[in-house]
Amino acid sequence: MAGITYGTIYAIVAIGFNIIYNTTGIINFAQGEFVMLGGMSAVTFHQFMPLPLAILCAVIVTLLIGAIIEIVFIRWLHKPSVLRMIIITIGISILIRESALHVWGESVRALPYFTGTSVTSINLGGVYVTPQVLWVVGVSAVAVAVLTAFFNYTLLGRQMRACSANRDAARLCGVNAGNMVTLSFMLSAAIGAIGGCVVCPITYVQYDSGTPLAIKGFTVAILGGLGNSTAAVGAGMILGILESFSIWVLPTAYKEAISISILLLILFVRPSGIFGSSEASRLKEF
Amino acid sequence: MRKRIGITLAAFVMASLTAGAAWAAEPIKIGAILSVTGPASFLGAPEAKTLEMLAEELNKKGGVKGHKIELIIKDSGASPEKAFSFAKQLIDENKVFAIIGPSTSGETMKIKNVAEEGKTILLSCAAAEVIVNPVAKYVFKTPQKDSDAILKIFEQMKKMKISKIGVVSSNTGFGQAGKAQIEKLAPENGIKILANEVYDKAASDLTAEVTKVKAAGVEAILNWSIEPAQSIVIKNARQIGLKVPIFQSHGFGNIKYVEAAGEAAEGVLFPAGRLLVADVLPKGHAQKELLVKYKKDYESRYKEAASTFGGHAYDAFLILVKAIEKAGGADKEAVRTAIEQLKGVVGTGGVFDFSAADHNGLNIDAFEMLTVRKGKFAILKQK
Amino acid sequence: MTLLSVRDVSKRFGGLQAVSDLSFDVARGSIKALIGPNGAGKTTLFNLISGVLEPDRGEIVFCGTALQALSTHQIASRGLVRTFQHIRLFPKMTVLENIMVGRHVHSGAGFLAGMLNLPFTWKEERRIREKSFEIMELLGIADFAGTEATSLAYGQQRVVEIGRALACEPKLLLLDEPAAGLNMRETSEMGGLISKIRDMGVTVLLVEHDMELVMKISDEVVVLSYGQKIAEDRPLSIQKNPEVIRVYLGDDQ
Amino acid sequence: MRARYLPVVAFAGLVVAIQLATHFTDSAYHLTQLTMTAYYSLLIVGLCMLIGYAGQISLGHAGFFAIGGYLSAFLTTHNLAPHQAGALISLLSKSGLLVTRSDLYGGSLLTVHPWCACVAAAIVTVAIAYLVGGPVLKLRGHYLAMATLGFGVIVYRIVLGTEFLGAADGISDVPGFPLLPGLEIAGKSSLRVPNYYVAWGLVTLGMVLLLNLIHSRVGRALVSIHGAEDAAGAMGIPTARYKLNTFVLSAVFASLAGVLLTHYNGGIGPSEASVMKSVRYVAIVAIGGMANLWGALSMSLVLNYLSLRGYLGSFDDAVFGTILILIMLFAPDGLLRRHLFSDVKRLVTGSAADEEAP
Repeated sequence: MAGITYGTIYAIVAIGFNIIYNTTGIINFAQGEFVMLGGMSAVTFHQFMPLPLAILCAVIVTLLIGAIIEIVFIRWLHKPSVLRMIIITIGISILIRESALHVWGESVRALPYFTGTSVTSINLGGVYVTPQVLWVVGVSAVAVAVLTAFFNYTLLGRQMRACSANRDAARLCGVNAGNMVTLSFMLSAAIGAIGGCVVCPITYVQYDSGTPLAIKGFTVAILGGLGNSTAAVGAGMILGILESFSIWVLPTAYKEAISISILLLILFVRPSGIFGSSEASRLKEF
Repeated sequence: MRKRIGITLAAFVMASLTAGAAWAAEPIKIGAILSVTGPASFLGAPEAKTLEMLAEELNKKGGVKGHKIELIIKDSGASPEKAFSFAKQLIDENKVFAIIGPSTSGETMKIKNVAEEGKTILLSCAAAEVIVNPVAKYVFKTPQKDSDAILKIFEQMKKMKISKIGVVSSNTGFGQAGKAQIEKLAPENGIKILANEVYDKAASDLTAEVTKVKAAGVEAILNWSIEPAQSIVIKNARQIGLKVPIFQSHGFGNIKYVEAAGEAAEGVLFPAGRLLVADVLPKGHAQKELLVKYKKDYESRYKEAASTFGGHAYDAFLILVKAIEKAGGADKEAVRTAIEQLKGVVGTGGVFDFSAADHNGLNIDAFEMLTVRKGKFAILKQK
Repeated sequence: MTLLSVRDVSKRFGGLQAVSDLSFDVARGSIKALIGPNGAGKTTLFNLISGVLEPDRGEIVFCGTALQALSTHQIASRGLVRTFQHIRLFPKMTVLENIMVGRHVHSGAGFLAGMLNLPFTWKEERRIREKSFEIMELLGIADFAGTEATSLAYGQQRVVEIGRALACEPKLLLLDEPAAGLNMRETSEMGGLISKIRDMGVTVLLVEHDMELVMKISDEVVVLSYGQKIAEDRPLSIQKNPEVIRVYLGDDQ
Repeated sequence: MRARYLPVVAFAGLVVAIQLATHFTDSAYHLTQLTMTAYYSLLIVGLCMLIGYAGQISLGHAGFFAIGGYLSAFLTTHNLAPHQAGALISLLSKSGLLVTRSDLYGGSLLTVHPWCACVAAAIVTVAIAYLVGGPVLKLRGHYLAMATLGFGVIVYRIVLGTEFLGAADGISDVPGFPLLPGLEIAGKSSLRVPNYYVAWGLVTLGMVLLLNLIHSRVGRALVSIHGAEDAAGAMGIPTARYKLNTFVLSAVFASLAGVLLTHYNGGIGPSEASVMKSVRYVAIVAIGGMANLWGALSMSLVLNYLSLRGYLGSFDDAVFGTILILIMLFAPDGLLRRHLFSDVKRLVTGSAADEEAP
């Protein structure tokens, strides 16, 4: 069950990667920080307001931070090199993390369970599951469904896809490509924040919990084929479950090393992902 | 956080100003190397806050033997290489009288030699027993011994007729030192270890580990860790329906861990110093007055719960001041000898009785068996 | 005597048959030109010969060795060197340095020798430098030795690129549209240069669109259309070949 | 020809000048941090070679530093005395590869000789670098960055999770490194000045080697690969092998830095393998101007020194993050770029140039 919880959150981070990658070709190494920011600010808001409102505020705050990042750091760069973008987004990730440390301090925080308490559990066919896991899976499924609908059935979503397919052509058709990039940062920040809110009762959140998530999320994004978000969901589950089973064979301490080894292996053998063929990886879904 | 940096900077400025000025009584410089940030910040942050509070308080009262205390806090971020650099800096450059810290065993072990070579008193706030066993001339530590905590737990287990346990420990120095001690002491005390799991200190879900322990058919879980991950063990164990008693180490002594585990923490048993239950200690207990005062001062100043970790720094500071008083002045050798002669010093961790062979000074009585009742620490009532 | 022999080579990209069952030989000491309308497969063929691409079928034999299993740098070190249609000089390097890179296959100092700067290393370095100056003198670009190569005028960059290739002392030089982007005067100078290179004993295989240049300097011409060879002959005969005229007048010009 | 050694001489002069200055102002304690800085600089100039000249980013070099440091630390502290009866150990012992020394408390230890440990660390590093570098360097862009980062994380996780490597506490009580009779690399205050010279002497040596390399046939080939890889291949340069060799070379620099600093500090902990360290090293190379050894070296000197002195306090990582962003946004060629002068001229004449390497 832990595998599914983690798989979901990895998938969410991977989808965040994909949204930005598809519109800009940038891998945003600060993706994990959005999850942290979502969780942290939700905990803070929850001190003043009821839970649903706190989560909403947290998502909005993170979304705005996503927009600010794009406008301040990315927008005005003219065709930056890959190396430069990698370093800039890593810098942003460090900056967000350190700011969080100085704003929220070093302590571990958590939201209360949405339903029940930490000891409540539901028996699902012999397996004991905390209801929060259902929240995680449910909310994430809804988020993915809404995103898919957005990209397929709304004008804005189609414009964003047009941008990802061919930026110059889209611009000729009157699409403001710059705004689309901002929007993609906002979307991926928002989905990260939602993920952060739903998992933090289970996993807790701390100023430095974003970076490992970014690495796992990237692994999943690669596993599913960069840019392919539907595959990312499946890949997320695979990684999450593999990880939780790995500890039966190897010491827990090596758990992360295992998922990274999987990443390296895939990069070496099939950089287009296990679900993608090398030609299909050129096709971009949202 | 910002304020602390301010104070550190101020300390630097003062250091440079006072270097030339001739004051009536030279201030005593005390260095502190603490993991204020980084993976061990849950230790270092309260320690740094405690030291600042104590130094300010003491200086207001006129210092010790006419000397003001000048505190130089360095944030090592739990990096041994920084701890090494700072220890060198404090000893060679700032010429500090003594060093309090570091917060972690790993860092302490790296600078043990530096302190020995620089003939500077080191009062570590880290728990591992190797720090003072074997004894190094200038190195002391204030946290209680792991082995005493374990013996206290085994004592309790015997009372509860528990003999088959599952041990889970974190992969840090604290966790592994505890694990080694448990493995060593268990047979002597008639305890069988049926499952022995190690988890990552940064883990956030340990269902698989506790499932393994459950499968082994244990009568109790002994969870040895000082990191936040320990509350996850408790939570996950209850979630999978494992209802046996859970014993924790003295590293559980932070109310945040109870909050993190939520309801699952109810009834958890652990040995700890008495700071956590200061308010409910019987009147007239030797430590009561000091503990209540520290708790009140700390909580009103920093608006957060006091933890036993801050208490380790409190004791280090206290011991140093007592030893300076006893030695009659700031002479390193005299004070070092004075620490070894300190007896019956009441601190947050217990009553310290130092000797040339014991640089920790605490025994099994430093621990009280505690439990969690209604989300709060409480003294375990013996039936 | 045959230096390079292309035998039944085919290459397919997805649904496009870029080169099909192509065969021709290049005789030692000759200038051979490949012409054909756009999309005829000339550049693909160049990439196949220089090892950038691998043929689906067929054989490419150079000096008795099959090339298709070799990588680009191995092919180059056997004496088959190319230039690029879009000039590929090394940025942030001077003209001299660019040409010195060309001497790579004729020197041997590795990482260790380079770091230790042993006597033999700097002697070798001096020889590389001398040889490079020799080539620059030959091509009349010695004045620009210290200039950053990519800052030169286009025509001069072409010359530098050929100079860099010559520094490899190739047996066969592949020139990919050497006159592209050059004006009339430069084109005719380029023609002279290519003939001079042949006279130095270097065999030349070139792809070129400028017919005047091709007809003036080539010993033999191969005409490609849709990946297939439609003619191979002396320039004068090619000009009269009805098939070639049809291809060019009908499809291209 | 010899112009490249002029800065080396000037640099050596600076090293001496700093020592003399600390001597006469009675502030020799600065030398401790400067010595530590020197070892980090060794890693950084090696990394500069990889990033700046071969054009390959590595976000995992702290991993190589840790491999060197941990291997040497483990071999020189692990007591082999209980296994003395074993055939292998006694053979090693007889061949002089082992050394007996007494620990802090008077006990006797039988461990591997530091020199052998150092050689072993170098050999293992070369092997790992070849194994990892082979497939990793076939990747480009994001994939390359992520793969090297992944390698770093794996090393970090292994040292953090392995009991005989001390888990979170690392390895302590590492003996000094006996360089010459009477001179060892160790943190003892009495050896402060010689250690300072040894460390910076090694950096100077490293610089001379790398400068030679840059100005050699190999260096030229590397720059050409960075500039136009296809053309370099067409000139007969084995591009993949050259990139791999540079990767291994920089890994060896990192590993040796790890070995020596571990002996100087008397121990090593997992923080040396953390991703943040790797990022920090890349940041320093970037600030120095990527393909600029002197730039990287001087930035390493300044930033590592400030960090090790604790001047950056709790903002240590934040400062590095900020610098990284600012440099990449406003001066992607680094602060100390090679063509600083001409850039200033271009700024004055007002022609904006926004060129980027692909």
